[in-house]
Amino acid sequence: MKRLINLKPRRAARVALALLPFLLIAFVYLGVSNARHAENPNDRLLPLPAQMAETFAGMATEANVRTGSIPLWADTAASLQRLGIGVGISAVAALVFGLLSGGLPLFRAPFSPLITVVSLIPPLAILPILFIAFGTGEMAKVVLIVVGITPFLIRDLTGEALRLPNEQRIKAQTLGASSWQVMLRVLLPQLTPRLISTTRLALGSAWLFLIAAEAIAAQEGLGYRIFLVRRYLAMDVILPYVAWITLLAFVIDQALLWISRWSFPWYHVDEKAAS
Amino acid sequence: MKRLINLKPRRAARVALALLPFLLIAFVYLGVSNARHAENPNDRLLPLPAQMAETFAGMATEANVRTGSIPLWADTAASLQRLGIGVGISAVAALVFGLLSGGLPLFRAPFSPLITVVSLIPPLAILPILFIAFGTGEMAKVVLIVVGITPFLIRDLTGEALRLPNEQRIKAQTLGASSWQVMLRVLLPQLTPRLISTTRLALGSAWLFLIAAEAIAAQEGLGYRIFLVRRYLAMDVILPYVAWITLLAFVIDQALLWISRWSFPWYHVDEKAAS
Amino acid sequence: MSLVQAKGLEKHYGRDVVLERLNFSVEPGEFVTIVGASGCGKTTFLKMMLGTESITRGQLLVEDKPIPGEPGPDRGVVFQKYSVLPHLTVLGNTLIAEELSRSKLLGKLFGSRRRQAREAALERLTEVGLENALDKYPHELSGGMQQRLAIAQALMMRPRILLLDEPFGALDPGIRQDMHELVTRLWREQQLTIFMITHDIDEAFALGTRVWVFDKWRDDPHAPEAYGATITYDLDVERNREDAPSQAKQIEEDMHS
Amino acid sequence: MSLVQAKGLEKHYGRDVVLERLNFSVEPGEFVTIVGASGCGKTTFLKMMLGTESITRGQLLVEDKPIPGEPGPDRGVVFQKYSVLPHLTVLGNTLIAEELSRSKLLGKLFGSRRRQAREAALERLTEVGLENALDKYPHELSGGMQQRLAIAQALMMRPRILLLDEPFGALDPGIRQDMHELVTRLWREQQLTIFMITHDIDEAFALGTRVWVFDKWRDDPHAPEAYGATITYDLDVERNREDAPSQAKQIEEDMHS
Amino acid sequence: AEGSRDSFRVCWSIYAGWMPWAYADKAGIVDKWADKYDIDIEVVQINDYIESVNQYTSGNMDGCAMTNMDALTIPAASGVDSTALLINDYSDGNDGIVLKGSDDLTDIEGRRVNLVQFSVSHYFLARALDSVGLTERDIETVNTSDADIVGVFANDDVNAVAAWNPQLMSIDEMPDSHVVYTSKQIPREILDMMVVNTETLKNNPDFGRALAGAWYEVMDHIAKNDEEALEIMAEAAGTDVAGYREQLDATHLYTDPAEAAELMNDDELLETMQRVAEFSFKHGLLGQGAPSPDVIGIETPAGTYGSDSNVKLRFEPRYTEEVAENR
Ligand SMILES: Nc1ncnc2c1ncn2[C@@H]1O[C@H](COP(=O)(O)OP(=O)(O)OP(=O)(O)O)[C@@H](O)[C@H]1O
Ligand SMILES: Nc1ncnc2c1ncn2[C@@H]1O[C@H](COP(=O)(O)OP(=O)(O)OP(=O)(O)O)[C@@H](O)[C@H]1O
Ligand SMILES: [Mg+2]
Ligand SMILES: [Mg+2]
Repeated sequence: MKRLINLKPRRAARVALALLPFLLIAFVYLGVSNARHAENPNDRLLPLPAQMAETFAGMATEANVRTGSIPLWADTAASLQRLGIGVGISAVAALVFGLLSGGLPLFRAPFSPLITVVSLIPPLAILPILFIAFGTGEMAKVVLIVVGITPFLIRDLTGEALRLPNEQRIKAQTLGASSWQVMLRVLLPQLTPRLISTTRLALGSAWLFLIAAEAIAAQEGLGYRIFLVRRYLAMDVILPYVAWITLLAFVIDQALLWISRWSFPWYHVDEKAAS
Repeated sequence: MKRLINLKPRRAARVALALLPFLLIAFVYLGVSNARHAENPNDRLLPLPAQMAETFAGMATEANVRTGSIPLWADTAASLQRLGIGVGISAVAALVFGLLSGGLPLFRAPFSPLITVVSLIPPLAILPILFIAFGTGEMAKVVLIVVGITPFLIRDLTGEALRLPNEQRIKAQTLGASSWQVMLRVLLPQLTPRLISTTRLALGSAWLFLIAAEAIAAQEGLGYRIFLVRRYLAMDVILPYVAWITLLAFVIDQALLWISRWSFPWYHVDEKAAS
Repeated sequence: MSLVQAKGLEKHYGRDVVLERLNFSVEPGEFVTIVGASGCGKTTFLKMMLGTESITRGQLLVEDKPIPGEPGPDRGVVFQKYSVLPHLTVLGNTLIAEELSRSKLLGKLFGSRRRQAREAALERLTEVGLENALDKYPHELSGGMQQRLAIAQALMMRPRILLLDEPFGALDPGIRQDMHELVTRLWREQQLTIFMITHDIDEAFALGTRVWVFDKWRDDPHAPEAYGATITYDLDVERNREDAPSQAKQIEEDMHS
Repeated sequence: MSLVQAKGLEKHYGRDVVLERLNFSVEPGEFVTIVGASGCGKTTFLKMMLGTESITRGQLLVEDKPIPGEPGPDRGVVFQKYSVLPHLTVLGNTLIAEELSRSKLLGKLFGSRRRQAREAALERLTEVGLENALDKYPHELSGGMQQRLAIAQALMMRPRILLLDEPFGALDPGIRQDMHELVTRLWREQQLTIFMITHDIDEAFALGTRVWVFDKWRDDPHAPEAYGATITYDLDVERNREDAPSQAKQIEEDMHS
Repeated sequence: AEGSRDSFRVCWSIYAGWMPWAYADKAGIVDKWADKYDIDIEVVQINDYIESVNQYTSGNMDGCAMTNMDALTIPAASGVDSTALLINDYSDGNDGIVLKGSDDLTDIEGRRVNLVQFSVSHYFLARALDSVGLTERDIETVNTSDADIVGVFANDDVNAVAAWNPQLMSIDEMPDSHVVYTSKQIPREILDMMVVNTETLKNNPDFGRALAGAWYEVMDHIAKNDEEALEIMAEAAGTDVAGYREQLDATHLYTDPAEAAELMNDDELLETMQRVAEFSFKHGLLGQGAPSPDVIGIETPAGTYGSDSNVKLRFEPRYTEEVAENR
């Protein structure tokens, strides 16, 4: 018998083990939900799966009388668009500023303390200010995401740039590189995969800000819907929506990982073991 | 003249450069605020510094007639307590589960996919369930923080454990270590400083969840105050409170950094350049 | 009874054959030095001895029993890199072997037991010339000092078999000579069986009682991965030390061609 | 006019004196090899030549002008580690020198200019035996292959001065011999001036036209940091190659004592 | 004229009495009336009630749907001179106090009550306490976001809330919950209104006319029980027609402009506003430095309460009356 730390489950066993906790959770939910419904058939808090499936199917197929669109898809499209624009702007800004800050000490000196302080401001606390400054349109929601995640991305990229062995910069200079070329050909390509992996980390926060912003001012979107039906404690809508958000988040996360693995194989050398 | 990437400001210049953007922001704020007040002396949106100072001083010295406590200190104490308990629980849980997950493949197989999925669920969306499970008192606020940041911490620590060179585990085993001893003497001490640095990263989210929780149901707390006075657009309270939160966050962040540098010098070798 | 025995041992990575046709038998107390071209599979062989790399085909026996599939205190190791624990001081890195074996629960010693262990560790550290760096962390040491520490650490356990992967590559000639003497002395005193990989053929002949040369037994330019390396020379050097230099020269030329 | 000159050059780290009393003058085309105990300041000297480490006292002149305080294309370098760019393939790592000097804006070549540069890079890569690994990333190469790539990369620029920090430490004897020949040939052809650090004294004597030994000029056991290393031997080896082996032996013994 | 414009923005948030704005927007009724006066009116839905009021106060919006108390404590107290252009309805059971385990309001004593602090709910709670001889000192209040109040009430450790619809209905459905006091008991006090910037209105009377015209056209649909209109409103409120009707039952919508004008002109309105001002002053809602409840002048056709020189909230029946006359 090997030591516990050396015991590695095989592929099939790993899949089975991975499913185990989810089945367990489903099982517990079913039990509690059934118990609550036995006591109060109108219980709204933990709806039965059948009920959730029905509601969700309705939201995914029946057009809304007011807008003429199907709620689930309209909400998803709206939210994904905001998320995409917000995260996209943040990523580009972070790459540019991370590169400048990581590459040029003279830029870093004034910029880095500022961004540290900015990253510590909780965006929800300045939500009222954001809405007043940027109105209640699409802009404000995108801005909340940008304000929320960009400082984190910039700090991370700056740190990554500083962690690159100084030998690389020196090497490039001995090969004739100018400052601009060092940033373009040494720093930029190595920061890009890091940007992807940090963005994956930041996506959780991005969703959070999106939902918070949609709760306050929006007419469609996943966060809007959850907020709207929260007044009725309509968990048969909320829970499938949460599951749907989680699924979307998971797909985006994995897609980014695949893109990164495929485009930057050299970046992922060390993490093979982690899979 | 050296290349731009090689130009490093000296200490004094660095301090001056670091102050620059803050002065600039203060200057712009003053200008805009004065302009608005010239137009409408009752403007609440961008209060004059004197006005903010006065309001803030009032909140920091005058006891509330109804509760008998001084709002600023009562809010700060309540929030810091919640934050401390929440982050403390998260850190301990993350260390334990990160250690198990990073150390034991058999534990990781079912646990890691679960935590990945859990980390993608936006906690704000499942608030009603959290209320039911944990009440609406102090507990719920602490739990929201715990639910919000623990999955992130665990994922990060697991990753860190997996990134430790396998040679270390092998080495310890050739020195006679059991599984338990490998975790206790090789993984645990190396995960602890990482925990501190990841917790520093997660503190931003922790504040966010704290403020969200206090916005939903509370009787005191920094987030409570901000959301309460939001309805009067009382920026003379909100802005100093945001600055105060940022200052607290900064102090906590730096304190953790100092503790880590002091206790785990070997962990901070690579980051010297980054300062 | 021989200590280590290989019978038709092979190692493949997917379709790449790295090692094959390995057959040998090593007696207790032998000092085997291994040379061979970069990438020919020397480290892979060491990992199989450690139990961290699986065996594709054939048998690898220790005292006639299949080698355990995981590392253990009977086989000490010094790696090419990552060989000391970065979070422990020089003393801590040396003490840990004693602590792990004597304190099963905490893996840490206190009081008089610690003092005892400290004595032993100090002695070993003095032998490798680190007695003035007890409280330094590995990152404060030069590469050579780190490697010396790794050797001291591995020898604390008095393992039966010691596996060394280019342990002296980072050392300058002076210290390297000291280390040669240290290893030779401990090998004699503790009756170790040592497998040592080196790039330096002179070193291989100076230290080993037996020199192995790893090389491809057959090379097909159209399918370079189809044939693996094996032991192409197995030289007993203790009995005829005088020949050593010329043998070394011969092998060096062979490898170069 | 001598190419490189040092006058009373010193390097301190805080109160530690690492190097002092460095006085030398090197002519164009010399091949200086540097040996010395680990941690005595050889790499530090190389960094001063590169312009990445400041000069505490004294002067370091290139063509009678103070050495530039930053790296430049006139001084090529091969480090002990981190010497190739991890995000570029073998070909990319070799091409980049041409690309940086010929395309100021993008640092990238396309079309016929790229094809031309590729020719040159291929030639160099063939010389170091990497012509079959063009599209591999550094992490897919062995340590020795990475080091060969670094040499090919550094030589693409045809620098006046080439700085090498233990470039062959990770190579096995066969390939090491090839590299020796390659470097010697390029040194002759391109009339390079080379400063090479090595731990291998035989190598120092085999390659250099001039061997420097770095050592403390005075040792105070109570204040080991008070005195720095300097050039204790400065041997002209080209004119009397026959003596080399005995000189090498002499130095090896000196360093060991 | 100076300050005249041709495009305006008004906002509203989800509440039974304001859902007609959803229909007015969707069915093009606002556009129709705006076109009639050759102006442009954008109707913006904002989920969060406080945010919508803030948008108005900060000047991003020209008008906003809000209650009489919030009109006083938020824009008026911030120095934004505001006019109540329309009184849409009064709460006739839409606000309620719910206790667990008791159907007697007096049992609220000593309990911790979850509500949106300093909102009209708070005022309503104070009125309720007053009716049974209790004061706010006899209870504790916990500020709770309106969207989450249902989830909060589902928890065992919460046993008293003050809420409005639709949350109130959802809370009422839970086991062991008892609505012990509703706004039915204080009719014509909690007023839901369309408030617009006084200066904007003065310079652009057509803006007021268009809003009033559009609103009462929708009221006609409701009076006629137009199923399609109700369905759209219900959907926007996140419920179905039946659920929305239930909410409407607790709302006294002024479908007849004459009736609304009558309330505006009534003495009773002045009294109500005085009570609201006194409550607000007691809770510090008129500004930190407010010396007395009457610092802010409230002008109604029946007279002015408080400072004549600092009138910041006005009730203007003219536009409602115009609609009534044109019928
Ligand atoms: N995990 C792996 N998967 C696939 N191939 C591998 C793996 N590990 C090693 N190899 C291959 O096996 C061969 C032997 O590698 P090994 O590290 O044993 O060489 P070595 O003789 O120790 O070389 P060096 O002298 O450079 O240390 C190499 O060709 C290498 O590419
Ligand atoms: N940044 C630094 N700060 C302080 N001391 C330093 C620094 N860099 C190097 N040193 C010290 O300077 C001395 C010379 O270091 P250097 O790296 O030049 O040695 P070396 O001769 O190249 O050694 P090796 O042969 O091991 O590579 C060492 O004692 C080292 O501890
Ligand atoms: Mg190897
Ligand atoms: Mg060196």
